[in-house]
Amino acid sequence: MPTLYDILTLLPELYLVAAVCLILLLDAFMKPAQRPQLHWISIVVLLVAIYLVVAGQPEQTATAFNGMFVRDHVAEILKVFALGLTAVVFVYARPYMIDRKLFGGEFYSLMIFAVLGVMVLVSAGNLVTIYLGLALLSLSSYALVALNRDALLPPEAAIKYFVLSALAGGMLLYGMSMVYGASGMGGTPTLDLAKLHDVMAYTTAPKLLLLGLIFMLVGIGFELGVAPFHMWLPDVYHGAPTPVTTFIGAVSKLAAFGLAWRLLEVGMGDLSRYWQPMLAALATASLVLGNLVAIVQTNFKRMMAYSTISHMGYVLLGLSAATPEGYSAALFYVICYALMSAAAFGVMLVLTRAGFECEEISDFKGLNQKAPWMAFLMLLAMFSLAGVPPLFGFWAKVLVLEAAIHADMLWLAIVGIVAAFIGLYYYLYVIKVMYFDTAEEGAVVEVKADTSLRVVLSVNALALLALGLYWGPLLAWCQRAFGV
Amino acid sequence: MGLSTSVLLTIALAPLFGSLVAGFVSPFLGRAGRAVAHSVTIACMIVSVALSFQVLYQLTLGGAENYNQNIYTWFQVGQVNASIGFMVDRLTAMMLVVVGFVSLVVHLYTIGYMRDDSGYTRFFSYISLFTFSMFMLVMSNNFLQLFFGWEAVGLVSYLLIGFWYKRPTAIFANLKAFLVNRVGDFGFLLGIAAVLTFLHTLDYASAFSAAPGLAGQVLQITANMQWDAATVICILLFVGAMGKSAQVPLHVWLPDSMEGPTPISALIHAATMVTAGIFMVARMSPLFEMSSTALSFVLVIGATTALFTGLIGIVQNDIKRVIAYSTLSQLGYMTVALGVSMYSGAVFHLMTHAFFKALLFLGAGSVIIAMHHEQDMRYMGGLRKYMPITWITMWIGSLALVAGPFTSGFYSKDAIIEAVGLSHRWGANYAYFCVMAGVLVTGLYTFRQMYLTFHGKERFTVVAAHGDDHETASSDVVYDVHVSADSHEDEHHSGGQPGVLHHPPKESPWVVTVPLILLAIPSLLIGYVTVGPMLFGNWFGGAIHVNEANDVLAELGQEFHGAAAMALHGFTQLPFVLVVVAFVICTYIYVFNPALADRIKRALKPLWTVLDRKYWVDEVEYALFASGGQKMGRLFWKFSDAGVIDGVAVNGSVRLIHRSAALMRRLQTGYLYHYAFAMIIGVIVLFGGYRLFGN
Amino acid sequence: MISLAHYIVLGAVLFCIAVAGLFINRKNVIVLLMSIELMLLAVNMNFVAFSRFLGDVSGQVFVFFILTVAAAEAAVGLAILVLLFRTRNTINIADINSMKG
Amino acid sequence: MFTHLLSLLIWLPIVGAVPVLLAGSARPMLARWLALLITIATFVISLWLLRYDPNGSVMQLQETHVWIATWGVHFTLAVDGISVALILMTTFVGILVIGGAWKVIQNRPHQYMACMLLLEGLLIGVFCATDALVFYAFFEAVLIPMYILIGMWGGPRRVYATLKLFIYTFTGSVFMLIALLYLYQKAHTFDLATLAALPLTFKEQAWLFFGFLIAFAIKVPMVPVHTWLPDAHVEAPTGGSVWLAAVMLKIGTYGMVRFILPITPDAGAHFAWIVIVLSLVAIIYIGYVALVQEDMKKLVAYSSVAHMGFVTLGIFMAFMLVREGGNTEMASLGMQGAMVQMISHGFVSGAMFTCIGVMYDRTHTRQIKDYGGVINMMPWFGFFYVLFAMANCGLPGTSGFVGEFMVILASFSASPWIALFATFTLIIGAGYTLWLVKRVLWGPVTTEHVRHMTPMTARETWVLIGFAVAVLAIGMWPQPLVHLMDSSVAHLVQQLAVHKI
Repeated sequence: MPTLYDILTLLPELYLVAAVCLILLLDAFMKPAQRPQLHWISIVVLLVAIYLVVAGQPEQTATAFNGMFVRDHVAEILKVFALGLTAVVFVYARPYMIDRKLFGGEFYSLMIFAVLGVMVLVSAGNLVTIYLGLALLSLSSYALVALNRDALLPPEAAIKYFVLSALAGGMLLYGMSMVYGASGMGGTPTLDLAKLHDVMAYTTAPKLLLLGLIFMLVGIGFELGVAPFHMWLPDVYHGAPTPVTTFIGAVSKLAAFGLAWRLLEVGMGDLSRYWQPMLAALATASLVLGNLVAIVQTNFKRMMAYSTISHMGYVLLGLSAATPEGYSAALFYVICYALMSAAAFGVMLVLTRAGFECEEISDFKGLNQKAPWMAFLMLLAMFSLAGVPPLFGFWAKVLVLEAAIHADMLWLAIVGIVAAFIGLYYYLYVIKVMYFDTAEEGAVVEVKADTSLRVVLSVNALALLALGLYWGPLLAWCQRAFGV
Repeated sequence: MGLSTSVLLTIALAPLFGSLVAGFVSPFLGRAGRAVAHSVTIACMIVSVALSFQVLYQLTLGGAENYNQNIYTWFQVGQVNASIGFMVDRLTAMMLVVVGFVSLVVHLYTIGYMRDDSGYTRFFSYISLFTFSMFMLVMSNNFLQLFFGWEAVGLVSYLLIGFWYKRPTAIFANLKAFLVNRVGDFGFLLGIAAVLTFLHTLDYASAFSAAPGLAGQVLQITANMQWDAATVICILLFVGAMGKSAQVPLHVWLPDSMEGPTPISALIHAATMVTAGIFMVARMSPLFEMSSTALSFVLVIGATTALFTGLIGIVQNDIKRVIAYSTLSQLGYMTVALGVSMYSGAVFHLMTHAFFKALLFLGAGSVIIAMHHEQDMRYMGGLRKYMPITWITMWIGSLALVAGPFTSGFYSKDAIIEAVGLSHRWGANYAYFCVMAGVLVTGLYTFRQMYLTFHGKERFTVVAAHGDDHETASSDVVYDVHVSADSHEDEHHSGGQPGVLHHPPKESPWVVTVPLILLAIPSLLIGYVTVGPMLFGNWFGGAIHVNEANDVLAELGQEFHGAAAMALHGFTQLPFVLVVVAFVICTYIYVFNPALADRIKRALKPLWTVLDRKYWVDEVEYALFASGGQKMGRLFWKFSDAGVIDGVAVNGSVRLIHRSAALMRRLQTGYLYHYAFAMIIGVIVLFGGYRLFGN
Repeated sequence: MISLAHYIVLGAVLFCIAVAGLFINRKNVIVLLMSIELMLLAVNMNFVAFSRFLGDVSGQVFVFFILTVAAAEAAVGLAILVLLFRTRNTINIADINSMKG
Repeated sequence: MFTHLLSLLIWLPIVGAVPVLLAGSARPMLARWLALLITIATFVISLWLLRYDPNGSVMQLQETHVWIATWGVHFTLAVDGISVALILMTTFVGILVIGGAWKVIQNRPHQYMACMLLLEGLLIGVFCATDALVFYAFFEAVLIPMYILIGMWGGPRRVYATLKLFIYTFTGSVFMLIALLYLYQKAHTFDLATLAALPLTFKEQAWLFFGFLIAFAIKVPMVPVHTWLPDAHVEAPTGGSVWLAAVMLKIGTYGMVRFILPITPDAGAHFAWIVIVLSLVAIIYIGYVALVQEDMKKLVAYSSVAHMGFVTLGIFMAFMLVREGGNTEMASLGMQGAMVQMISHGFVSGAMFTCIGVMYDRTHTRQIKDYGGVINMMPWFGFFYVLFAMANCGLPGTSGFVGEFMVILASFSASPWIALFATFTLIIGAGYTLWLVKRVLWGPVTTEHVRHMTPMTARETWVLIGFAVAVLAIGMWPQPLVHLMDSSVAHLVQQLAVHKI
């Protein structure tokens, strides 16, 4: 029987479930004139959720439902940023949705469901919880991708996303089943991550366990979108409505990190010497591939997709160190990346309007003449993504590289470095287009009047600079979460 | 009582002040600026000269101590100290007087010569600046300041050769002059570095006192090859002298430098700057005495210069170039003197030469004025009745040049020749032959020049001025016509048919003739007065150091019984005979049988060509360094820089990246089943990887 | 007597068939959905077998969750399928490649 | 004020860029004046650095703020004599650059001026930082404004040039980053003083050495990684070129002094010959390349490479002299020469580029063949041009001479061969510089471009006077500068004498 304690531990999630149901009802019964209220309501809902997460955070790790649900600092950080960024995405999305007649309850409810999935996933203590969280996230994501029913690309993106993610999910489950079996050979079978941690010590079927590990890695790799499990990413980024892309780019990556950490460190920590080289290999592949292919992209969203692939490579750099420092570096990096891509897509969303997806890189031509401030924000985002000091992205890179070197993987660090200056090219190219080119007569860039959007976007982008100048506290927070 | 620092500072800085006023103040004063420029600069020069004479007086008769003090520290790193300071002994004092005097005279002369030049004030500024630099050079008490003066005079010479910056020839000549000098400085700077390395100081006094320590020190060139330190130092330093004093093969710049205005040719390229090298070697005598090898090197170079550049002089038609080549040859004599460790003799010849060569140049300038900037002697002749003063003074100069007894040139040159005869240094015999033959050569070109210019029948015609010519504008413009800013002067010079004047030539005004007279006096007398003390009286004292073994002068001094006796003795000597021979030949050819000249030329065509083309030294050096350098540069630039580094390494790798990117992009086919397949591949790879590297 | 191994192998075979169906099939999307279902069933087979032979129910509990999610997934999948057909009148996978590179 | 003098110097221009930016393109004059005032203020404040006491401790005006506690990174600033000299040069050049760009930049001047200020602040930061990570941050951040500067106000091929500049230099410095992180592993701090004291095996030193060398060699730039410089210079606006040549190249050599010498002395000594050879190649090979350039800016750019060769030569010769001959005397002379050369080249090349800018603003061409007889049109400009040309070919009395003189003097003690090749600059340098002067300045007016040239404006004159004063002052009396840096140089020489194995 669930105790009150369990309920309290789960309070943010339960609250969010209630809230999202409320939103659905409101959506159903509101007069069209009042619909816009939904926007603010959902934002408030998320902010309250953040409050609940932070306020209710126990000092020590707390578990509920016999360890099915874990509430620790890692989960806290991930949840806070996931909720916060979702709220940011709402702000960015509003004008876009209104322009495209997509504005309505389902968007908000689906988003909140997705973020709920993230919350469950990141604080899962059990394979079942992991799977449920993941399923909740992916199912809502499919729907979100296909939200724009009448356009040509979204359905294609959705089907690709759906099939591939189902495949990945299947493999993940298959792996889980093997792990479950292996845990039973010579001991009591379990799905509990904490218990799985020392299966390797006693199991009589280590091969089975390792096989399971490999299949689970596929699932992880897919969620992160690292090569060669990245194929879905460019098309989904490209096809999905930009706000959804932003969400997938920012929030899902946080979830993916949570998934990876839970499974690999909490669950399979003993096998690190097996999965370390595998992660390193995946990291190398995605660093090289992502940066290379991004160079030849002309579509901004696709370019960002490939840049995501490479950045997830850096995250793996941190993870593959398999040390608390490494994990904290990776967490730091994933947060940093979420902020950066949110900012980049935000600028893009400011410039899109009905009938004009500002998604070709060439659409940014001469932005500095038309909208110097927006150009400047984009410049910050780009330099940060490129990892040029003193911006935020640079320090994130430094941390993961340091972690890699610390784990005696100097060669991997050097791969990362090389990838960094290959990747430099396309970020600089965007800046070149904005600042050095003059706008064509045809393309009239205009900036949305939406104040909240502009304010939040400015805060988001300037945060990249501010955090670049003073990133100590965040790092401290991440490190504390991993008990460094 | 000693010399006061303030006096020396005034000597050095007064010209600088004048130069600054003329350069930066006058241009803003309009017409008045010209007056300001020449009056101020000349006033400053008078001050310096007067003080220089006073310094000389104090050092010789006043019995003042030699002066050697630092003015301020230029830099001090650890023990290495480089300062600006003065060292004034009799050698310096003499140089001060010579330089100052000639410079002053040239200043005066300039007033007339450059009267209608738009660059009037600029010119005064330059020559005063030059004087300042020269003073710094001769008064220096350390190698740094020496090098400063050395380069500074080079700079001014560069500016002055290119004074008429519109003339392509002029700006080619000044670039050439600077670069050739830089080749010399290249060695000179290395020499200074070597001095610092082996003597651990840049200061003269300490360097010289440490010089004996050089003996036996060696410089490791390669693992199994080492050179005597003293020799290396001296030869390197002398390379500098070769550049400044235009010794073969670095002589090529001097004839071209005649593109500059004539006063400059007189001041810089005859009297003072080109003798800096001689002065320097004399100053360094304690070092040079350490290496007989180096001195032999000096001797041979000097001898070669003395004879072979003189030969070129014979076939020149440009009046200034003749004198230029004679300058080269005379510098050769001085260098020879250095080569036989007869430093005081070299300096002595330097002094006499300064006077009579300046005189010759200014005289030539006066002629050129009269001939409306016709410099080709083939269109002159018979000028003596038009310009008597110039004629007489130039004869005086010429006599001095050919070392006619009793003239100043005689004493210096004859002493040198005899000293070479007495010397036993390696190469002395060759040198002796060269200097002796040089005497004949000197006679030939000198008399030829005098005859062509002043004697024989006039080879120019005078036609009345016609309206389109600018000279109608001001009736009596007989001055330098290249110089005013408008550009059609050059056509007038080169394009206008030669030998056609619009006014009959006439004697130059007093500002031109007075300097001639002022210079004629020392040209005649200075040798007679000073030969005794300067050559044989150990007048220079400690300034010049000669080892007993090398001291040919002492040897020579034994049969010296006063200037007059020496001169009379000179009549009986071979040099005099040679001069007479030369005189006879020239008189016959150019007075009685002018046609003969051409016949001889035709007869000796090959020889004549060789001389006319100056042994093709210019061509060879140009091909080697100028165009060769450009070819090399183009190769480096186009091939290695743009081709290899940029083309292959930089852009190549960029291209590679783009190619592979385009290739990888193809993997993203857009087909679901390919995507799925990629994932399966991923699984298989991970599995295989684990099978291979796992456990 | 059927041993655990048999079930595991069966599961493996099913899984392989499903995966093969995912990337060998070039025809239409329906088949994809079916293969996905098959894959999940293979997983279920594993879980059930393990939980049965190792005597632990949690595996079977997991299977229930999987089945539920599978149902939801199928629903969403079919919805997307409908959209796809609406926008381009085909569900042939070979035609779905307007985004590539 | 003095406790935070350095922070003030860094942040005043950087923060000052904000109001300049806010002035907007609507009020260009306001932006210009603001920028000018800020630079002047910075310069005036930087004069307080002269309180640096050469006889006191090496590092002075120390400042420490905890920055990243968990990583033990401190935002530490301090200066020694060398930094002081470089900072003063930076702030001085800063004023001249703003002045030089006054009217020239008509397209969004506020952004241009802001870039200038940003650049100035960052460069000052590079020279003050005594924490490796802080240094690296500034070192890299400099690229951002430079990229914008050249890209926005540059010439036709600016995109190629900027990308080349950015990626080239970034590529180099990331290897340095790896080296730094490796050191952090060993020392758990980025404090340079601590790193200097850190014992390292030769193998480690060798790797670190090359990590640092690549980064700094590209910035200097040394042959063969110099090819970004000519392109960048040719495309850059005058102000950009001046910053680039005058200050940005110096951060490369400054880095060598701060990192390679103290941290990897043994590897440095062992591999010094490589750098020496490359420096000599730079002096001669690049000299020849400069000789045949057809674009004035390219010519001066190449000559910069050659002159920077003297700096690297002076620095690494010190290794030879100390380690082989034990000749600290000459070593410090050479090192001192290198430092003086850094300062001097800052002014001389800056002046040269300003001169070219002055001509370019009138004719809008940089091709030498489009010029000839400029002096007929702009006599006073001719004066400055000749002066700076002479400084460029190292005429005594100008600053260009001092450094080269010291380095050559020292080099002879190291090896006569080094001296021989180094001294070639006397000829080649004069060759390309004066040939340029001949073709541009002297001669009759030949081209239409020149015929329409107008005399210098007062503003241009004052800018050039500023440069001229600096060039002549250092040339006539280098002792104050030398004295300022003397103890620091001595300290460097001690450091590179230390064996760390």
